[in-house]
Amino acid sequence: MGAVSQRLFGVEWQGPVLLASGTCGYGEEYSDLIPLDDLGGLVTKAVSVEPREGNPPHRISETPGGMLNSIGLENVGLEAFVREKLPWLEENLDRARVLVNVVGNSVDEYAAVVAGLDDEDGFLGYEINVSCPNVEGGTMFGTDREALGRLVERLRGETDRPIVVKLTPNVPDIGAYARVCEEAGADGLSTINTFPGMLIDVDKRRPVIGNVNGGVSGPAILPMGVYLTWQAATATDLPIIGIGGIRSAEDALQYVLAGASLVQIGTALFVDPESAVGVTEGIEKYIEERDVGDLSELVGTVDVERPARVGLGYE
Amino acid sequence: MGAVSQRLFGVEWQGPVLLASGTCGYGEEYSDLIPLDDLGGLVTKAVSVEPREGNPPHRISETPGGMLNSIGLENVGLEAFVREKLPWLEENLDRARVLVNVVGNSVDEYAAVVAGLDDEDGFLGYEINVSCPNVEGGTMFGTDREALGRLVERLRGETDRPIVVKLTPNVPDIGAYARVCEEAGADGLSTINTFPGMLIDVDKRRPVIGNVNGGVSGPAILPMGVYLTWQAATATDLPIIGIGGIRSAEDALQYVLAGASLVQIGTALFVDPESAVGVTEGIEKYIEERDVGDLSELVGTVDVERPARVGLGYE
Amino acid sequence: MTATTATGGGSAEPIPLRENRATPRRHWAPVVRNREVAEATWWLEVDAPEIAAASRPGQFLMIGFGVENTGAPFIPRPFSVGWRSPEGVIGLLVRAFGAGTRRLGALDPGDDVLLLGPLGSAFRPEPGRPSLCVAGGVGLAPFLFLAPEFRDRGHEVRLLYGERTGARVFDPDLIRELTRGDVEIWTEDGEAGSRGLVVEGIDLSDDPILMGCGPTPMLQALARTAFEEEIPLQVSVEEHMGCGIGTCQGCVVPAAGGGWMKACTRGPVFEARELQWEL
Amino acid sequence: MTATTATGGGSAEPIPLRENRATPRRHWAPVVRNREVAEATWWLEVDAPEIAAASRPGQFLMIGFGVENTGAPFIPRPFSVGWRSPEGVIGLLVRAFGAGTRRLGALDPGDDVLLLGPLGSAFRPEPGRPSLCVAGGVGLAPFLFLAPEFRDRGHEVRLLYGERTGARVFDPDLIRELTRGDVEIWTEDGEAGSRGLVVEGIDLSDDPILMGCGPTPMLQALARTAFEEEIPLQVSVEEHMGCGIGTCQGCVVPAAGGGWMKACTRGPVFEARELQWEL
Ligand SMILES: Cc1cc2nc3c(=O)[nH]c(=O)nc-3n(C[C@H](O)[C@H](O)[C@H](O)COP(=O)(O)OP(=O)(O)OC[C@H]3O[C@@H](n4cnc5c(N)ncnc54)[C@H](O)[C@@H]3O)c2cc1C
Ligand SMILES: Cc1cc2nc3c(=O)[nH]c(=O)nc-3n(C[C@H](O)[C@H](O)[C@H](O)COP(=O)(O)OP(=O)(O)OC[C@H]3O[C@@H](n4cnc5c(N)ncnc54)[C@H](O)[C@@H]3O)c2cc1C
Ligand SMILES: Cc1cc2nc3c(=O)[nH]c(=O)nc-3n(C[C@H](O)[C@H](O)[C@H](O)COP(=O)(O)O)c2cc1C
Ligand SMILES: Cc1cc2nc3c(=O)[nH]c(=O)nc-3n(C[C@H](O)[C@H](O)[C@H](O)COP(=O)(O)O)c2cc1C
Ligand code: FES
Ligand code: FES
Repeated sequence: MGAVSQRLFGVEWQGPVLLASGTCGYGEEYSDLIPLDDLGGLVTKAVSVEPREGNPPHRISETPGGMLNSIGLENVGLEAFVREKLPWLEENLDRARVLVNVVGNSVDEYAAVVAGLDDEDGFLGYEINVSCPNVEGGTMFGTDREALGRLVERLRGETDRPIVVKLTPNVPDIGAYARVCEEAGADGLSTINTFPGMLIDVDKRRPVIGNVNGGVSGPAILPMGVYLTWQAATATDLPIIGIGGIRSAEDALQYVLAGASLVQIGTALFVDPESAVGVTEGIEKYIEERDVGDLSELVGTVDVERPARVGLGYE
Repeated sequence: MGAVSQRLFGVEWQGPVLLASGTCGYGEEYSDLIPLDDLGGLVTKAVSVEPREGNPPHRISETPGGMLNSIGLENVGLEAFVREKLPWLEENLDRARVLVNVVGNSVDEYAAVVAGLDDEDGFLGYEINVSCPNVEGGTMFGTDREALGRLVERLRGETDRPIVVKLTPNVPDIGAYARVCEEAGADGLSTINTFPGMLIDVDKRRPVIGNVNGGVSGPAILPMGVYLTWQAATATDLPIIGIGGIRSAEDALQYVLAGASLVQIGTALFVDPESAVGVTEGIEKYIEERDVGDLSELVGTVDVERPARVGLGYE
Repeated sequence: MTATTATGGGSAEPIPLRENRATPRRHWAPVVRNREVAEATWWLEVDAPEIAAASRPGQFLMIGFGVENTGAPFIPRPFSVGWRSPEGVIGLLVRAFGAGTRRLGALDPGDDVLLLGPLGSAFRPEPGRPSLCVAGGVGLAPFLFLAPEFRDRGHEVRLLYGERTGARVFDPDLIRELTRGDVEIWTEDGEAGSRGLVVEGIDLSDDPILMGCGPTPMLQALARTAFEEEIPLQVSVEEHMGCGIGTCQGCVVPAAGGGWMKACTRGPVFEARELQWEL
Repeated sequence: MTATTATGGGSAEPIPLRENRATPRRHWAPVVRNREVAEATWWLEVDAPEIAAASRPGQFLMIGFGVENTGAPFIPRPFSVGWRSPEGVIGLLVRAFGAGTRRLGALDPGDDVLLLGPLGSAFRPEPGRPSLCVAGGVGLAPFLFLAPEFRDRGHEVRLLYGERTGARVFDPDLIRELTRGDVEIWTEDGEAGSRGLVVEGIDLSDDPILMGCGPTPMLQALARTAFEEEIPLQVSVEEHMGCGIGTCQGCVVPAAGGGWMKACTRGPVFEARELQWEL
């Protein structure tokens, strides 16, 4: 058990770095490029009860310091996921943990995915993606505290596995949403999903993205993610998975100090698949060089009483 | 009257580009570097009823593709603004329009600034910055629709000058806030202010910014700003000033096509003061080359029924 | 996973579009040479022997600048393998489009780029029939690589290459040198080769199969011809890409039967009949 | 607005910290030369005659890469004018700190940077008293410029320069050439000059005034000395900057009487008594 391992959600995590949902498929492709089973784990592409076709192209485009995507939650659906994707995960990942990202347009749809998966092998628990339109409620689950509470309560009733709720950033007080999840029985939080964004092709005078708008990810959102993670961490006692713009150990450590026990890497994987490995190694080095003991001793230890600036001269 | 001039808020605007609040002081410093009176105008640093000291350093730091700031609304206060700053604006700006950015911790504080300024010369109207903590309500005016409505109504009673409300981006439905402003009598909207963010110095394990968190601006937020502008524009009939990450004519035109009649440039001024001039020239060139007639014919004309992607080959 | 040999001679086996693909490799590679070869168009050579050896005509690379860089291009950009030397140098034909391609054009020898490849499907010759390759603009790139490879395997290749203007035409002598064969050039302004659209040069008298890479209108013209004349057509398509390896689902193109196919793993080379066309 | 002359001789007028400052100019300037002169430290020369002519010792420039660039550094970074040639070349002493300084270190001749300057206040000699300049690390930069300028005006200048290690020391011969005078070097590891902290070299026997630029502990030691011995001390301070011209209020430092002062316009050179010290 190394300095970066932790016990969370009832199991041992050999490292803090997971691959983020939607950026690593169901794991197989990256297994050719990086030693997947040496990582903390991965979160699958969203799984919905029925297969989804997804949105028309362009589905992605670059933005300053990041990217915009609107995949439309294209996925093979619950049944094909169990048949075609889970077996690979079970067979190939021993030490790395798997969370299944779950989506739906209604509480029942979410519950059906969880119920349909719960007896299968090959994964640890669920990451609930609440950045979906709530067909019943007209908003998103992630921006409506009541709907969110109902959703999490219902899922709590369906499973004893860990439930991690992935929060949406475009709310004025993410702490309140974090508390709703905690009270409804969630085991952890993922902060954050992408920011709503849009790009316009000024020559054609049309949106670049086929679905008009999409989600902004990548380094551009790093300071927002760190802040929202800190807010969520100070609002609840739940373990938190920090997400948003991470591409280096230093980025990841900002999330850890803000309150995250684990982190996820998404967009940076596209830029360099090995970034996930580099982040893990960099965190190990940081702990070693500073004689910190282990990673869990760093979680949430940012000293907000004192700013970094001291004195008048060069630092 | 050129192709980029428009009639808005009861007056002629010679061009669509304004300098954003907090990034151009009260105008004087940039007048040495760029022909200020040739621009559309500028928005002053926030003015509060009493002077404000602002926050401890560091007040700013770079983030990927942008910057984080927490100035703490340092300003000279209403009285000194009228005595020391307005006269320069009156004397030196003839054609460029001036909006005074107004802040307060209570409805009364906002109202006092507007009442105290209304009989003075040297400015056209107000930009109401609602990203301030509402001391009475415990939230921010910008994230509490009721408080926002009360604030705008009250200010409407204090002045006949144009009232532009500058909206906060971290809300799930900016359209609803836009409608509240419209119903309460606002004349226009500015979209958007900065996103809450935080950076942590991982060596010192302290926040980089003296005030712990701050606001993220710059190119990093461009796609969010375009999207929120489009949302606000489709929710109301008010003229909109688009803000967020603009550094080129192409960026500005995205806002225009999304529904903004005017735009503001903030962070890019620090990178290159002449960017404001370049954006204006680039918009003129775009209109000329495409034979559009004039700028107002472009406002809000993004065709969201058809995405930019056509065909299978190279574009 | 089987890597193909670098340049084999004479074998006439068919190379299926998507079979026997090599596992992609990710590594930094130094720029060996970079020359502006036509208006806003560069011939960029990078030293990447492993990827070169595993590449097949039609496949592509993702080219990026690593995670420390957050300026454009941040997300890697896809480029067809445009050539390979026996020593493992890969040639890329890059045309300025936006910030990313301009940055590639400004690279100097010794600068490093981060490569991921080879990726995607490859063009496949049909034994006994000539491959009539129709290139528009930088759609020339995959055929510069294809022509000598196919010829070495004993397949006949004819190359048509069109550009809007003469100023944009990639040096015909260099094309002949790289492809070890001839090229027929068309330009819309008539400043180089024949005046007109490249598709006007299509001659079906020797019963060729068609291969195309270029702008949408050109691909559409090819597809109309192929469907009308019932000739096999393989096209290399373009779409914005994120991962290049099939995980992000960002790069989809419409499938003939409805739904979507990933351009990065099922493509970029498709049989025209697999795709949904708007003709 | 009055631009000072480039290098005048012999005049003994005092130069007030904040008077007669030139209006800043914004323009692109080509890199003339860039050399690594010590561990992770470069001497960067840019051709900017107008800014050079208007600069005074202690003033700084904002150096950026323009709005097309969104990679780090996006926001321009402040650097002291480290020297000027009669022809208008400006020398800058740059030490790697983060992404921005590393990027400056990697610049090649012919590359362009966007300059805004000269900015801020300047050091001021006191007629008849030597200026004892105490530099820590790249805090040396303003004094490389100051020493020859003050000497040309007939003021005596003594220069103490400290570094943590010998490997970081900027070539003493080059310092002597640039400053047209001598330098006393201190290093903590004793690998160059005397072993110890630079402040140990302070000798007040000739009734000097003190000028300092360097790390916080060094400035604090200087301030203690100055306050105890009642000697005038001017220090150049550092703070993160946005605009460099006083509009963003980003760069404040604590004022003696409470409240804040902008380092970019009231500073970067302050009389020590204007500032709030934590000693
Ligand atoms: C399989 C394949 C092979 C290709 N081969 C070649 C080749 O050999 N030579 C050549 O010159 N070009 C080739 N291209 C096209 C090349 O990838 C684009 O010209 C390039 O990505 C444009 O990038 P840019 O930064 O210059 O443009 P930008 O200004 O960034 O963008 C220009 C356009 O490209 C879009 N774009 C943004 N991100 C991506 C992305 N990740 N992938 C693709 N487009 C994006 C932008 O949204 C915009 O519409 C190929 C494309 C594909 C899919
Ligand atoms: C008046 C003045 C004169 C200076 N003169 C010199 C000199 O002659 N030679 C020299 O080597 N250094 C000088 N510096 C220091 C130099 O500006 C910093 O080392 C440099 O800004 C660090 O940038 P970076 O990108 O390398 O570091 P980063 O990795 O970007 O950041 C390093 C630190 O700098 C901070 N920073 C971010 N943005 C800014 C900003 N806009 N301004 C300042 N700091 C920022 C970061 O938050 C971080 O704490 C001077 C500073 C000032 C204020
Ligand atoms: C192409 C793409 C697809 C994504 N799909 C999903 C998804 O299916 N479910 C989900 O919860 N998040 C999804 N995300 C969001 C990421 O998991 C992550 O929260 C976000 O990208 C921020 O992290 P990053 O900046 O490291 O990319 C997706 C992101 C990208 C870029
Ligand atoms: C240093 C700084 C100070 C700011 N001060 C104010 C302010 O006083 N009032 C206000 O409404 N907005 C303020 N803003 C926000 C800007 O006006 C603008 O909304 C934001 O920066 C986004 O635009 P940009 O990306 O072009 O900078 C400030 C921004 C910066 C960077
Ligand atoms: S580019 Fe990611 S799936 Fe094709
Ligand atoms: S840097 Fe903007 S006020 Fe000093």
